[in-house]
Amino acid sequence: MSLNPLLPFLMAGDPSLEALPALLAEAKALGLEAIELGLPHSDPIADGPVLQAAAHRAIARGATPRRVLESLAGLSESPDIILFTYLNPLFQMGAERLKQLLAPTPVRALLVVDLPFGEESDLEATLRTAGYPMVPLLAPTTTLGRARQILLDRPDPGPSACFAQRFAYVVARLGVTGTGQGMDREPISRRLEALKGLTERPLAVGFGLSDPQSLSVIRTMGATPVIGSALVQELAEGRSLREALTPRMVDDV
Amino acid sequence: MSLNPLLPFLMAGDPSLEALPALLAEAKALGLEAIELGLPHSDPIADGPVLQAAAHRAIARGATPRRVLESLAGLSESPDIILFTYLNPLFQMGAERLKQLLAPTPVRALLVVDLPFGEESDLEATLRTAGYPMVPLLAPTTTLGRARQILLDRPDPGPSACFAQRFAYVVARLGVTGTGQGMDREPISRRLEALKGLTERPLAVGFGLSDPQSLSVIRTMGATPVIGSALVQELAEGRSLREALTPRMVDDV
Amino acid sequence: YAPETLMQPLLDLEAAFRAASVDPAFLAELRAELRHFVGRPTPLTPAPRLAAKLGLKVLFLKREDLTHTGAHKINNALAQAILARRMGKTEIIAETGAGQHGVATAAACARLGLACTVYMGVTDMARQAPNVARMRLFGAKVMPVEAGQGTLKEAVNEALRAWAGQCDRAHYILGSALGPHPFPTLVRSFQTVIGEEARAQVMDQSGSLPEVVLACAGGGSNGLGLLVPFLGDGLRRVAVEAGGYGTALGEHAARLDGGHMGVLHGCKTLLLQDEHGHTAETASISAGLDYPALGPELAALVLDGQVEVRRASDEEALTGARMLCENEGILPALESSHALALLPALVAEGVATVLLGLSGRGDKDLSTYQARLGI
Amino acid sequence: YAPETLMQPLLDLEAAFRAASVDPAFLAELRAELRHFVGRPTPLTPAPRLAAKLGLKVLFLKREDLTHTGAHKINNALAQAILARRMGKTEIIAETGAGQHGVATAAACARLGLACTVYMGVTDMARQAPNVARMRLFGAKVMPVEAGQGTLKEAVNEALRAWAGQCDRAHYILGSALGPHPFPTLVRSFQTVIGEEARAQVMDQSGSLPEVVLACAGGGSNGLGLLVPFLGDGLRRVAVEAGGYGTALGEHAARLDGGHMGVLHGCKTLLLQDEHGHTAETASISAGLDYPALGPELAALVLDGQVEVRRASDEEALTGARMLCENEGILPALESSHALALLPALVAEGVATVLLGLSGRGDKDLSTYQARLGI
Repeated sequence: MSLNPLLPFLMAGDPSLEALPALLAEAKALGLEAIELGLPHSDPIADGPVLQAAAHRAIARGATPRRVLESLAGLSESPDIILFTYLNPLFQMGAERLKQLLAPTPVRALLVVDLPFGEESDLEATLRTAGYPMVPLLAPTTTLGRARQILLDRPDPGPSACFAQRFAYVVARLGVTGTGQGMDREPISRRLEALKGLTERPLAVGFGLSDPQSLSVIRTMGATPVIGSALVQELAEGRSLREALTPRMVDDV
Repeated sequence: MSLNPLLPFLMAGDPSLEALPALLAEAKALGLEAIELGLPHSDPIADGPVLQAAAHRAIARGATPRRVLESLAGLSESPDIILFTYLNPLFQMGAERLKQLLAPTPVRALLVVDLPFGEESDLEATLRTAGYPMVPLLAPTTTLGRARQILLDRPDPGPSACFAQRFAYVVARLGVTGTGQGMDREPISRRLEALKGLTERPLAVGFGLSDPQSLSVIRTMGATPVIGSALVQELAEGRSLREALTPRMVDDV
Repeated sequence: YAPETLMQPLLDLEAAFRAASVDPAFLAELRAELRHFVGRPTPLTPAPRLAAKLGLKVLFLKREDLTHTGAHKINNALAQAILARRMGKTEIIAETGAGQHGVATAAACARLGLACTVYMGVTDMARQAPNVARMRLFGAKVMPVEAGQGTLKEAVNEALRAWAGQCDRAHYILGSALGPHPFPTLVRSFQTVIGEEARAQVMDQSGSLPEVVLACAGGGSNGLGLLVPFLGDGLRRVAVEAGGYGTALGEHAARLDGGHMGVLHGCKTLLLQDEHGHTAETASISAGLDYPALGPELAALVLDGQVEVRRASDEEALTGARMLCENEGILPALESSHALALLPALVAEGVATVLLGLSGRGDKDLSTYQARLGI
Repeated sequence: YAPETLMQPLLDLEAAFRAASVDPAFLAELRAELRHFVGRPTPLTPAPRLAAKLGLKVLFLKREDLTHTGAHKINNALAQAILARRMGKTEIIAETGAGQHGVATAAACARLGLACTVYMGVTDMARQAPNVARMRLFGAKVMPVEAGQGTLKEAVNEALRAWAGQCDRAHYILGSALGPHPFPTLVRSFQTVIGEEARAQVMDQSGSLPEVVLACAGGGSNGLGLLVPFLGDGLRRVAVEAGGYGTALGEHAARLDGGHMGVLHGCKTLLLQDEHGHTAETASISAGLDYPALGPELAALVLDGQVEVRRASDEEALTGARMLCENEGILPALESSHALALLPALVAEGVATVLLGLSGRGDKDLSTYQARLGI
C-alpha cells in the first residue's frame, strides 16, 4: 500500500459553490486520491475561527447541505470525497434522502464530527451499507481500549477499498481545527506507533498542521497529513489550489 | 391687654447682617412690639423651602450665631426679639456664653424649634432665670392634656411681662413653615377657643399665614398672626419692611 | 453527540459524578456549602396580595432569587465546582448568557480557589455589563465571543471548543440541563434541591399540594429543578417558554410548538432550526430563556405528557413582573416573569392554587424594565 | 429633640411599639414575614480562604447580603411597616441615602399594601440610579431633595418635614438607629435579630464565641443589630466608621475622633459639626456610612467602653472588598467593606477569631468598584 501524501480539506461554498467542480478537478490533477469536503454548519463546535468563518461565509452565500450535494452530482473529475459534517443536517435530511443525494456524487465516506460511535447506529448502518461508512476519529484523549472499540464499530472494509473508506482520522492535539503553534513530534509518533499495533488501516493525522515541514514529518511517520484551516485561508485570500498544495506534497527535508 | 396686631419673622443675615439694625428700627417704627428673629441653621428641619434658602444664604454670607448676636448688641431701636433657633447652636455655645452674648441685646425670649419641654431642663431653667424663657409651642397634634403640661412647664410670667415672654405659639397646621394654600378657619378657631380655656396668655398663630385677609381673621379670633416665609421672601426680593407689613397690619375686612 | 476529543472527559465526568453521588464526604461538603454559603433552604413565600389580585386562592413563590449571587444557577455551579476539584481539575470553563451562570461559577471558583474563564457573547456582555463586572471582581476571566448573534448559543459553542483544548486540566461547568451526556443529568440532579425543598415547605406551610407547579424554562435547569420532585404527584406541572414578540421562527424561543427534534451542543432534543438543520435565530426579552433548544430531559418529560409547556410573550412577562413588584415587593428576573405571566391563563382555566418558582432576582434586568415599563 | 408637631406622633409610636412588642399576634406576623419573605435566618458563612490569606484562624461572615432586597435594612423597614399598618396608618414616608433603606421600605410597603414616598438627595439619586428604579418598580414615589450636598442628611431633613405635614395618616420609617426617640430604640430592637442569630449560629457551628465581633457603623443600625446581642459576652465588640480620604473635617465620616456631642435630627449624640453647631460636611466612598452622626445608642455604648470604634479609609475598604471577592466569591457592599478593611489591623493585634457582619451586597456599588478598582 502506497502512502497517500496529503489529505486536503475544502469548505464547500467557500470561496463559492460554483468554483467547487474546478477545484476538485484541480485536486484530481494534482494526483490527490481523496479530499475532505466540509459541509457548512451554523454551529461548528469542533472548528476554530478559520473554518467557522468559512462556514458562515458559505452559508451566507446559500451553500445549504442540499445545494452542496447537488453541485457534486455527476462530477467525474474529482478525488474521492470524505464529507466532513455535523450530525444535525444529515439527521434532518434523513437516511433515504441523503442516500439519493449522495448516489451521483464522488462522496465515498462521511466524517461526522459530533457523532461518536454507537449514538445513531441505525442511521450509521444504513449509510455504511449504502457505501458511505463513517470515518473513525481517534483523539488524544481516546484511550487505546476505546480506540479498539471505535475501530471495531467502524470496521475496516479491507485493502481492496479506497483510502477514503478505510482510513482512521487521528486528531493530532487537543482543541479545535486550526493552525497550531508548531507540532509536538514525540507524542504523535508514539500514538501512531501504538495505533499501528491495533490496525492495518491507513492513518491520517490532522488538527494544527500547516507548514510543509510538519506535513513531511507526518509522512515520515507513515501517515497522511491533513491540511485544513491554512488551506481554506489561502484559498479565501485568492491563492490557487496548486500554489497552496504543491510545496506541501513534496518532502525536501 | 391689647392685641398685638402682627408678629413678623425675619431671618438674621438675610438679606444681610449689616441691614439688620435698620430693619429692626423700621419694625419698631411701625409700632411692632415684638419680632421673631431666625438664627440661620444648617439643618432647619421645621422650615419650608423659603426659610431653608434664607438660612443657607445667611450662613454663606457669614451669619454665624455669634455674629448674629453680636450684631444685636446695644440696639435700642428694636422691638423685643424672640430668637427663633434650633437647639444645637445654643447647645454648642453653652448657657454661660449664651447669656453673655444675649445680655446686651433686645432678645427677650427663645423659641427653640426642636427642644420639647423637659428635654434640656437645666439649660432651660438657667436661661429662664436669666430672663430668656422658652416660648411654648402648641401644635395641631398637641393634645389639650399635653398643652396643659407644656404651659405649666414653661410658665406664664404674668401680665406684667412683655408679650415676647408671655405668649404661646400656636402652630396653625401640620407641616413646616411656609405659605400654605389658604387657611382652614374652623379648626383654628376651635383650637384657639380650647386653648383660651387653659391659659390667660396671649396666643400667636403661625405657619402658612401670609395674605392680609388670613392675618385679619386670626386677629378677629383674638390672637396675633405670625408672618414669616412670605415676608422673608418679599424682603429678599427687595421690598421694604414697611411695604411688606403695612397692608398686613390693618383690618379692612 | 460530542466530538471524540470530549468523549473520554465526559465518561470520566460521569464516573466521577456517580462516585460522588454516593460519597458521604462529597454530599456533606455540598450540603454545608449550600446551607452556609448559598443560603439554602430558600424561603417559600406566600403571596396573598398578588393571589387576591389575580383571583387565586393560594400562591406560593419558591425564592431562588434569595440565593447567593441571586439565581438558582449557583446550586449547580457550586456543586460542579466541588466535583471538579475532587477530580483534580484546577481550571474551570463556563459559558453564560444573561451572566447569572457566569457570576455563580465565578463565585464558586473564588470560593474554592479554582481558576475560572467564562465565555460570553459580545451582545450579552454589552447588555449585561454589571454581571461582567461581578465576574471580574471574583477574579474570573471573561472571554468575549463575537460570532453569530453574540448570545448564549455562541458562548456554548466557544466554551465547548475551549474545553476540547484544555480538557486535561479543566472542567467545563455547563449552566443548564443541556449539552452532551452526562451534563443534563448532572445539572438536573444538582437543581432538584429546589423542588425537594419546595415540596416539603408547601406541605409544611399549607398542609397540601397545589393544583399547579409552575416554572419558566430556558435550557431547563430551573424547570427540572422545581418540577421533577413533583413528578409522582397528582398535579399539573407547567413550564413556560419565551414567546418573544411573535410566532414566526426567529421571533421567539418557544421550542415545543416551533421546534422539532435535532442535535445541538451535544444533545438531541426539541430544537428551533431551519429546514437545513441549521440552528435558528431566537428572540426573547429575557436573555436566560433566549436559547434555541429545550434541555433533553425536559423535552422527554414534555413528550411523555408529564410536563405541560406553555408560552408567554415579552409583553406578558413585563406585566407579570410589574404585578409582582407592586403587590408583593419582589422584583423578579425576566425569566421568572414568564412564569408569572401565565397566572391569568391558569386562573381562567379554573386553577386556584399555584406554586411558582422564582428562578432569580430582577436586578440584572433593571435597565430593560426601566426602558420597557417607562419607570 | 423633635418639633412639637411630631411629639404626639412620637409618643403614639412609642406606645404602639411597646404594645406590639408583647403582642403575640404582632410577633408571630413579624416572625413569619422575616422567615418567609425576608429569608431569615441568614447564613453564617465560614470564610476559610480569606482567613488563611489574612492569617486568621477562624472568620465567620453574617450574611445580611442574602436578605430580600440585599441588605439588613429590610429587617427594620418590614417591622416598622407592620407596626404602622397596625397603627392604622395608610401612608409611609422614608428617607434613603444609598437607596437600600428606600428599596427595603418600598418593598415592605408593596408587600403590605401601603402607599410609600421616599425622600432622596439628588446626588444620591444620580449615583444610585438602579435603586431609584427598584423603588419605582415597587410603586413608591421617589422625591428628589435638592438641598445641601444632596445626600442622606438632607433626605432625613426633608422626610422629617414631610412627616410633620402628614403625621395624622403617615408613619415615618426611619432607616437607621437615629432620629428622635423612640426611633433609635425601635430600629435597634428590630435589628438585633442579626446578632441573636449570629450568636446562636457561631456557637452551633464552632462551639465557641470569637474574640472579636465586627461591624461597620453609619447611623448604627447594622452595628447595634450585630453587636448588642454580644454585650454580655467577654469579647471585643468593634464598630468601623468611614475614614474617607483624609483626617480633616469634611474628608471623612468618623464621628468618634472627629465629632463631639450635639443635636441633629432629633437626637443628641456624637456629631461632626463646626464650632457654630452647624452640621459638617462628610465624605465617604460608601453612601451608607456617609452620615455626620453616630446613632445615640451606639454612641452611648462607645462612651461606656462596651464597643470600640475604629475607622477604615476609602482605599482600605476597596482592598477589603477585593480580597473577599477573590477569596470567597462574595461581593460586599462598600459599607461592609469597611469592616473587612479592619481585619489586617486585628490580625496585627494578635486576634485569631472574628465574626464579621456583612450588612449588604455590593451590587449597588458596582460602578464605584469598577471605577476605583479598574475592573
